[in-house]
Amino acid sequence: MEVTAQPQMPKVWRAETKPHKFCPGCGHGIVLKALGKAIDELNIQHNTIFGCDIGCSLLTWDFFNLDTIQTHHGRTIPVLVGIKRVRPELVVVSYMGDGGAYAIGAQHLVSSANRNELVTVIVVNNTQYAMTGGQMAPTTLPGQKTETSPYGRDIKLTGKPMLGPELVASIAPEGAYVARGTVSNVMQLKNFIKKGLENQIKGNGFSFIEALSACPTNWRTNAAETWSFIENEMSEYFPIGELRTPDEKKVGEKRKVTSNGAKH
Amino acid sequence: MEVTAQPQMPKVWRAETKPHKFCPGCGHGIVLKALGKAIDELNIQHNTIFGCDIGCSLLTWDFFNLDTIQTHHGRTIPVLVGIKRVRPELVVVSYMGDGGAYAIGAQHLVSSANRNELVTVIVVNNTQYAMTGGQMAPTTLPGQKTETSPYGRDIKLTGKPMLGPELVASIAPEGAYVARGTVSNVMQLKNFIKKGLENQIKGNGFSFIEALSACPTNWRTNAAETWSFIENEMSEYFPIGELRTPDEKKVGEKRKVTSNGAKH
Amino acid sequence: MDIKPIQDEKRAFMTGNEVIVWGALAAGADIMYGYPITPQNEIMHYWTRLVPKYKKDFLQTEDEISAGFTTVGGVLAGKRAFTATAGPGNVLMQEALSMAEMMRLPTVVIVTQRGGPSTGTVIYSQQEVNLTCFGGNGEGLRIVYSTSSHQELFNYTIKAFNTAWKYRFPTFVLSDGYQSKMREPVTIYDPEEKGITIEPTESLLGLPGTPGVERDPAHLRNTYNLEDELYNVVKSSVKEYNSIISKIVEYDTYAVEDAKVLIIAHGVVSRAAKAAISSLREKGIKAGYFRPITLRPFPDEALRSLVDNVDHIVVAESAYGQLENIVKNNLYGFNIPIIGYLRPGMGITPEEITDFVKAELSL
Amino acid sequence: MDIKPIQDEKRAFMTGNEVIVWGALAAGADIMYGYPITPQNEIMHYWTRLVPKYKKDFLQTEDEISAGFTTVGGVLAGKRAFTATAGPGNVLMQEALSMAEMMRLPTVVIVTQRGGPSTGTVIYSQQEVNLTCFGGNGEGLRIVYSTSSHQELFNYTIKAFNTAWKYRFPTFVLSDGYQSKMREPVTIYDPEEKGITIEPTESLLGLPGTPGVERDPAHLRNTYNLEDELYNVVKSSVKEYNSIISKIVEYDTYAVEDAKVLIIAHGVVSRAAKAAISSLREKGIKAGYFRPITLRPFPDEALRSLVDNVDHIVVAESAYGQLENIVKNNLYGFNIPIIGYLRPGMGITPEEITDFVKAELSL
Amino acid sequence: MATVFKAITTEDGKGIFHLFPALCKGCGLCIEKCPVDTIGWAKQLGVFGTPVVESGHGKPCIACKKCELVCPDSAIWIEKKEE
Amino acid sequence: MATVFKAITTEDGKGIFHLFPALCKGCGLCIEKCPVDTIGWAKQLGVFGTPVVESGHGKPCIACKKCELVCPDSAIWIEKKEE
Amino acid sequence: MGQNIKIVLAGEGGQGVQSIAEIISEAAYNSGFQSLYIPNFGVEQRGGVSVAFVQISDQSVDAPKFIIADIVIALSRRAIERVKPYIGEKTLLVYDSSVDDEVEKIYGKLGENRQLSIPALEMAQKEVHPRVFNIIILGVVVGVAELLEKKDVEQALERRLGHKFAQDSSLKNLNYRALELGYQLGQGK
Amino acid sequence: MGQNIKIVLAGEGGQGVQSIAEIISEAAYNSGFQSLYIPNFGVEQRGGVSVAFVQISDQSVDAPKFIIADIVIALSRRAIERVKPYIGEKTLLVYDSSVDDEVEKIYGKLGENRQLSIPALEMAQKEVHPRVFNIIILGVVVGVAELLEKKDVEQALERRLGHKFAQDSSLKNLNYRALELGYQLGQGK
Ligand SMILES: Cc1ncc(C[n+]2csc(CCOP(=O)(O)OP(=O)(O)O)c2C)c(N)n1
Ligand SMILES: Cc1ncc(C[n+]2csc(CCOP(=O)(O)OP(=O)(O)O)c2C)c(N)n1
Ligand code: SF4
Ligand code: SF4
Ligand code: SF4
Ligand code: SF4
Ligand code: SF4
Ligand code: SF4
Ligand SMILES: [Mg+2]
Ligand SMILES: [Mg+2]
Repeated sequence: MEVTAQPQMPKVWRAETKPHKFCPGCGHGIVLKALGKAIDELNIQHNTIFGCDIGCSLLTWDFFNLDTIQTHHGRTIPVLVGIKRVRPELVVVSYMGDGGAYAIGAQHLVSSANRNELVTVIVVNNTQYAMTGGQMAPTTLPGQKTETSPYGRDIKLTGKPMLGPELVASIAPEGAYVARGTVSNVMQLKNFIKKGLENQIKGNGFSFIEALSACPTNWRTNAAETWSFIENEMSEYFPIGELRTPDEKKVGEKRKVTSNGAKH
Repeated sequence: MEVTAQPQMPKVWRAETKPHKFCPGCGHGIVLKALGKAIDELNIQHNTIFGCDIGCSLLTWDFFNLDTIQTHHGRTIPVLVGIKRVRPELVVVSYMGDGGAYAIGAQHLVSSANRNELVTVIVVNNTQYAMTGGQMAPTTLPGQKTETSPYGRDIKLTGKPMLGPELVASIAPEGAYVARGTVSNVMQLKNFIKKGLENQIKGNGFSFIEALSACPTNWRTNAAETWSFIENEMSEYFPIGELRTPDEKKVGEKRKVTSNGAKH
Repeated sequence: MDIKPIQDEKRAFMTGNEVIVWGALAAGADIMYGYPITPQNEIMHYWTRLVPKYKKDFLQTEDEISAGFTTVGGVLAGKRAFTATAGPGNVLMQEALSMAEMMRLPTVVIVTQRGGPSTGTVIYSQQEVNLTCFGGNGEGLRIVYSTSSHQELFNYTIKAFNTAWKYRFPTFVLSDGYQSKMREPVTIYDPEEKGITIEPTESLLGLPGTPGVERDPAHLRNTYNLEDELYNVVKSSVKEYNSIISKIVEYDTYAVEDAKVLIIAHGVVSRAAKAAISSLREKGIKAGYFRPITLRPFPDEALRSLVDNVDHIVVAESAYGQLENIVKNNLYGFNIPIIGYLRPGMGITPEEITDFVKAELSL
Repeated sequence: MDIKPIQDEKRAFMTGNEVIVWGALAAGADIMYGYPITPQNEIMHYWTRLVPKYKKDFLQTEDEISAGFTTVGGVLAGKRAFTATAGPGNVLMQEALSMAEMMRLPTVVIVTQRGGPSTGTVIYSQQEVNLTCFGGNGEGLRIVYSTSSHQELFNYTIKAFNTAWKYRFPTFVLSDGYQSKMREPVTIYDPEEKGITIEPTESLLGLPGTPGVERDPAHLRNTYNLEDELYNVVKSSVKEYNSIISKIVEYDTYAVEDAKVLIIAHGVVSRAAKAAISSLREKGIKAGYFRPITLRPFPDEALRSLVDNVDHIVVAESAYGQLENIVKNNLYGFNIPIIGYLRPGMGITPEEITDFVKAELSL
Repeated sequence: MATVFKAITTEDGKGIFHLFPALCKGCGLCIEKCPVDTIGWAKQLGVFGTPVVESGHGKPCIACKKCELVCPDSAIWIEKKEE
Repeated sequence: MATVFKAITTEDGKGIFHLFPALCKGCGLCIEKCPVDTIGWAKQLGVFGTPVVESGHGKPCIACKKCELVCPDSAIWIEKKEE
Repeated sequence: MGQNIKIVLAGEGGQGVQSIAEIISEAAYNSGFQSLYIPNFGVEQRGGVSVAFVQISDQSVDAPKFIIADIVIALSRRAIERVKPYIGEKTLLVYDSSVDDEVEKIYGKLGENRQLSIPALEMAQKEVHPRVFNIIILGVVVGVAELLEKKDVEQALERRLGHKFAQDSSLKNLNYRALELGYQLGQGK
Repeated sequence: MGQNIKIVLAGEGGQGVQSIAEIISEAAYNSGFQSLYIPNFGVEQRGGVSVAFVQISDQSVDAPKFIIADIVIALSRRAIERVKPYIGEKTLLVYDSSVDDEVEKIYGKLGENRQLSIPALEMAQKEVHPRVFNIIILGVVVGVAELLEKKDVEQALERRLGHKFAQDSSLKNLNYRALELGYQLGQGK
């Protein structure tokens, strides 16, 4: 057969399962492209384990040519921590939504960051619980209408949008990598993810990347509105950039306690 | 009967259940004294609800002349949030251990802080799971020996001690109050707790006080060693002071999104 | 209640999730605490839309653990609080519900069953019977109503609040994804107009008067130091539970008088079972039908009293034997053959039951 | 395994929690994931002390949810991973175990039952039978060994790993606080010297070869889109489960040949039950004893085959009828009166059983 | 290669615009991102029965590949014309 | 007042040292905190059968109330002597 | 057909299948029938075929879903395959003429009483407006099912779209024409 | 007493009740008996009375806990009350003479074979050292129970404390003396 023009999917994408299961214009596809490119560039297809959460991320269960485990809602981090602890030669990627990471799975996020677990966590922030039909998430913007904030998110009653990377940066120890990218800047996002993977491979520490993403279905936006919401509304609230790189020192790092005045 | 010299317990302490159930020299007693004094000074015995966690804090279930609910391990915050949401006239105090707050209940801590719930959370940091016999907690110091870190906490494998107030401060919105006190400075601790209660009463926002405490039983320390561990080892790692007061502004506070480019 | 949500009797065509919301409003519910999960989501959606109008409250929590424990908080504070969940959310909620069971808190939980185990499907099943009736580390001192139609969803949502506050056991409306998502006719009404008294709530905390001064403080706990302390608490709950069974059990029967084949089903499957009776009878098979409405406590006496002349029992359920085991348990002592038409996570039609019965009984 | 933890047969006097650790070491366990809870704590304490010596791993997680899911991770990665929990921790762990049940992951969990419901007591009970056998939103496709002595704790901890990896259902050793905390003699040994082959583990993820290039990727999921997809998965698991029951069930009997009164008990209570037999026989009561060692699957055939001449069945348990219900279920069709000596959260002595039997049967 | 996609290829400016209808879901994200507005709706329907896109609707393509990059479905390949 | 505790009262320096044996668990925290080291172990046993404390072992009490403040069991009351 | 009818509608996400089902079932309810409507739903819904189940009866409706339908309406290429399980010996398959070839491929010839190809897409584009494609289909179903009075359907339509009609009266016209066109196509088949 | 004995030991946290129980049960195990030891435990342990249950038998031990004990040793005032449930018709209650009045108050006179007041606390203070109070009690139990050979107990003592004896040989002496003193007190009672 003559080789004709073919889509330039990242090599690690599994062509057999494309078109993927996401809605038209879904940001997940763009984040997964950035992740795919990063994996291609690092040449780690043979030893990467991909874990996806419940949420629209579950639709990636057969997305990659990677050994993949689709876990429970909010539980992708512990599953991958469990794997990494016994198979340190593997590169583990936890791919989750903002609801999974910042609400139901927040204890795992906080604890794995604090323990500096060698996992790379990618959180797709679409300001909603998308899979379940668009409820308010910790990341929903002030005033934003969702199915459970039908009159707009009232920050007096429900608080302000959760700043995930800022939270992680506040506790992650030396060696951690923390960044926030956006589907509006795919190459930058890819670079953040790549650094987050390298950070794990080098054994430095916890790696965390939030990606501002799009959910046109639940936002009920057309393409122009979608881009505008991400680039104007979201990016203003959620600042883009690197929050922690492994070379920085961190406050609160104190000397090792040699005598703990306890035990004998 | 002639009125003889009587112990100067805070008025809100319930004398009938004293001596309390804590070990000799337990820091809980000191924190509860600070809390008791703060309640006395604010004159809120009639409308304060006290919630205690599982952990040695459960031993307070009949400690105060306050309506008290002893909850599950890590779940005191949601129970009190549930109460406060429907009875805003009550002052609710969530009294928990470091394990309950920073490990099993971390999602509740993070989420209630983020939602700026009107609760006052007091976390007794004794660097251990005390009730269960002295296992490693998120707060255990580097090198410290516990029942599950018998050769000393290895920070390479288990991370560094969790900085709870710093975590809360990183996400709590405007109006929050965050401080760390110590049983070594009872009056300061009382003041922090009092401010945390006032902050709730004023309706400003989430209030969080960590108290560095003592667990001589599991530390296996005598009185001198106990004080030394708190004042030298712990205080060095966990800085004492106020981290957030309600008047400060906070980064990341952005304008309300008026048009979300979404819904109609 | 400032404004009565339902003034007159009203016929409507709506989804089950919407019906549940109207039921909760009719029962005077004050607040819903919840976490999104299919197929219960629209309960939250409808509820949040009506919250300002009827001066109700809503809190979206960080997970089902929190939804369970905030509900406990609302109940402790004396409010008619409820939550709704399904599948893995129901699994997580058992922690709070075991506390409610121990402390006799009148929690109301709507369960819209979905496929299991694990995340399973978001669609439908009857696989949460064990979990809802006996979940947690306890003895299952709970009250579970299994509904089969929108009318029942409405009626039993109201009843659940009343039962909970009257008897102080965790109370559940066990529904499923089909009932949640389908539309069918229903008549909603103001219960008081139908002579249904709404049980008053009661604060367990935050009572009037300064504790220790004007009254004793409420010191509520679920942890005991000695085996005997716990034993006495559990024993007295068991005793009370057993004493109210006869007041609580409900069931439905059809064509049982002369039945030789008894089909037992609960929830939405019972509709198919009931429908199968006619076609079986048309074919000369004397079939009858029994449906437990309360799965816990189970209407054992009612069932036992009508099987004497039955030759065959067929249990049909969208689960692998969860109802069948309960039936066996409650029919211990009989030896009528019981066969199960067990379809975990699958809907069941009248035709399937009819065919199954004919094939199995070689009739 | 670099160093064999147990070289020769060794008699020892130790606590049950210590025995469990030696059992896990003997079975070649690689890693324990766990969260503190009484009465399982010392399993972690002993394990962490031995970790460096035997080149094992340990991770203390942030809660039991995480302990369950990290264990799942370890198993997926092909390691002999295990965890231990109790009471409310067991409740929380059901979420991960429902995933293990769906995905057929050979997880091993040690349950040291404590008083329930809720936080209850930290001491002892047999109230986690329902939870362990049927917990989660599924059908309870699990294997549960209930032990009664330190020797069994050792033997069945080893067996649990083998059963799990051979049949790929979540496998539990159901113990209790008494067994955890008491000291009694035990003989520990290297299973291979006793001719017990240790089942090999297998990686489900992270296999050799580049996925999609040299081999198909492993795409593991627990969520299905259509009812039929799920139904087929559950059906095939059920089928496989049913087909291995006869290979798995275990039980113990004593003096059953001519027994008129059959005492059924499991776990540590069965010791008291067995002891009661002699004193009942001394008093002329022909008592016998049956003990299911596997509570799930239940040795129903064994039990059914020996009750034909029995006049009375007594179920003794430190719970309110959890075993009794299982027994009734499995004896459906018989009509021998069953009476329960039900003591939730309380220890049971031989004397109590003897007295109860005498009183109940007016003998 | 097991899976093969058919392209609709149009040339415009500096770029050869390959569009794979079996992948294009017609979301329009690419249209908005094209700096020269050359992308527009085509007659052909894509995988979801909605119109796919094509180049040639605005100024000539400058082969910046922005469209290719943002397409969530990898439905576009921009081949630079040999110069 | 329903609950009444008996005190052992000793005078020392500026303070009257009331010690409630039914509350004192003998932890020694007060001893370490006394700036004048006047607190020491007494013969009397407390609630757990361990020795309670008393003043008069060091320099005179300055009535700073530190001991009272840190006692986790509120077993000490320092009454300032009228001057 | 009798007073008891089971309908399956299937199509792509944008084709408005669920709205049609809702309107029909509500119309039936308004005219005094027992009626039950349930959509399919699952996690992979976005990309999947949308399916609606409607039952109308003069007696109570037994089970929310059913297997063999009386009428199956399949509106897209993928829907043709997807509805296979619901087609029994006597089922009438209604489909848009644009997918005649797909029907042929999958089912061969079903026989005259069992299949009905309608040029709804073309008609919508040419005679009314692509937007009201689903209303044509609605009309077809009403025509085929012969159970509901057109006026009841119109009433249900008003209830759902009335607020839009109020804003733009031409819309009302468009919808009513589409309904009528569909009705003509379906009636007597 | 026979070859089957049930012992309850109760005292304050610091009195070493659990250590005595451990040593006795291990000694019994070493001498070829079946033996079982279990402590009580609960959430309010710190301030509560510490209770140990020991069973020694030449047959297998049936249940970890029991109700009626053969011998109850109560070492503190609060322990006297706490052990009430374990005292049956034939139980021997052993207690320190310092709490004679408490025993009198709660149990009145139990009868000569049923109570044994021992001046262990005083003896420890005067004749050996307060630290070895529990070893005196250990001796008493061994003497009373008449089941174990002293040498087996000494062996168990060595296993537990041998490393301390090695550091300070006077300690060994002290312990052995305490054991002997207790044994004398208990023997034949
Ligand atoms: C324990 C549990 N609770 C709730 C759910 C239901 N659920 C499935 S997906 C989801 C929302 C996911 O939102 P997010 O993590 O933000 O991912 P998104 O869909 O937005 O990509 C929820 C709540 C579940 N599957 N399990
Ligand atoms: C779900 C659950 N998991 C575990 C436990 C066991 N548990 C009881 S207390 C406790 C430790 C408490 O430690 P911390 O919160 O630091 O309080 P402390 O005892 O140190 O004051 C644990 C793990 C429990 N009761 N429930
Ligand atoms: S619902 Fe939103 S997040 Fe989910 S696939 Fe569709 S567009 Fe993407
Ligand atoms: S164990 Fe520690 S924290 Fe608990 S009561 Fe004793 S000293 Fe206090
Ligand atoms: S971005 Fe991709 S899927 Fe979307 S319209 Fe353009 S080519 Fe099609
Ligand atoms: S390559 Fe650049 S200029 Fe060309 S079509 Fe794409 S976005 Fe437009
Ligand atoms: S009041 Fe001050 S000086 Fe006096 S005893 Fe107390 S601590 Fe010492
Ligand atoms: S601090 Fe209190 S309890 Fe401790 S020794 Fe001093 S007086 Fe006694
Ligand atoms: Mg999201
Ligand atoms: Mg602690």
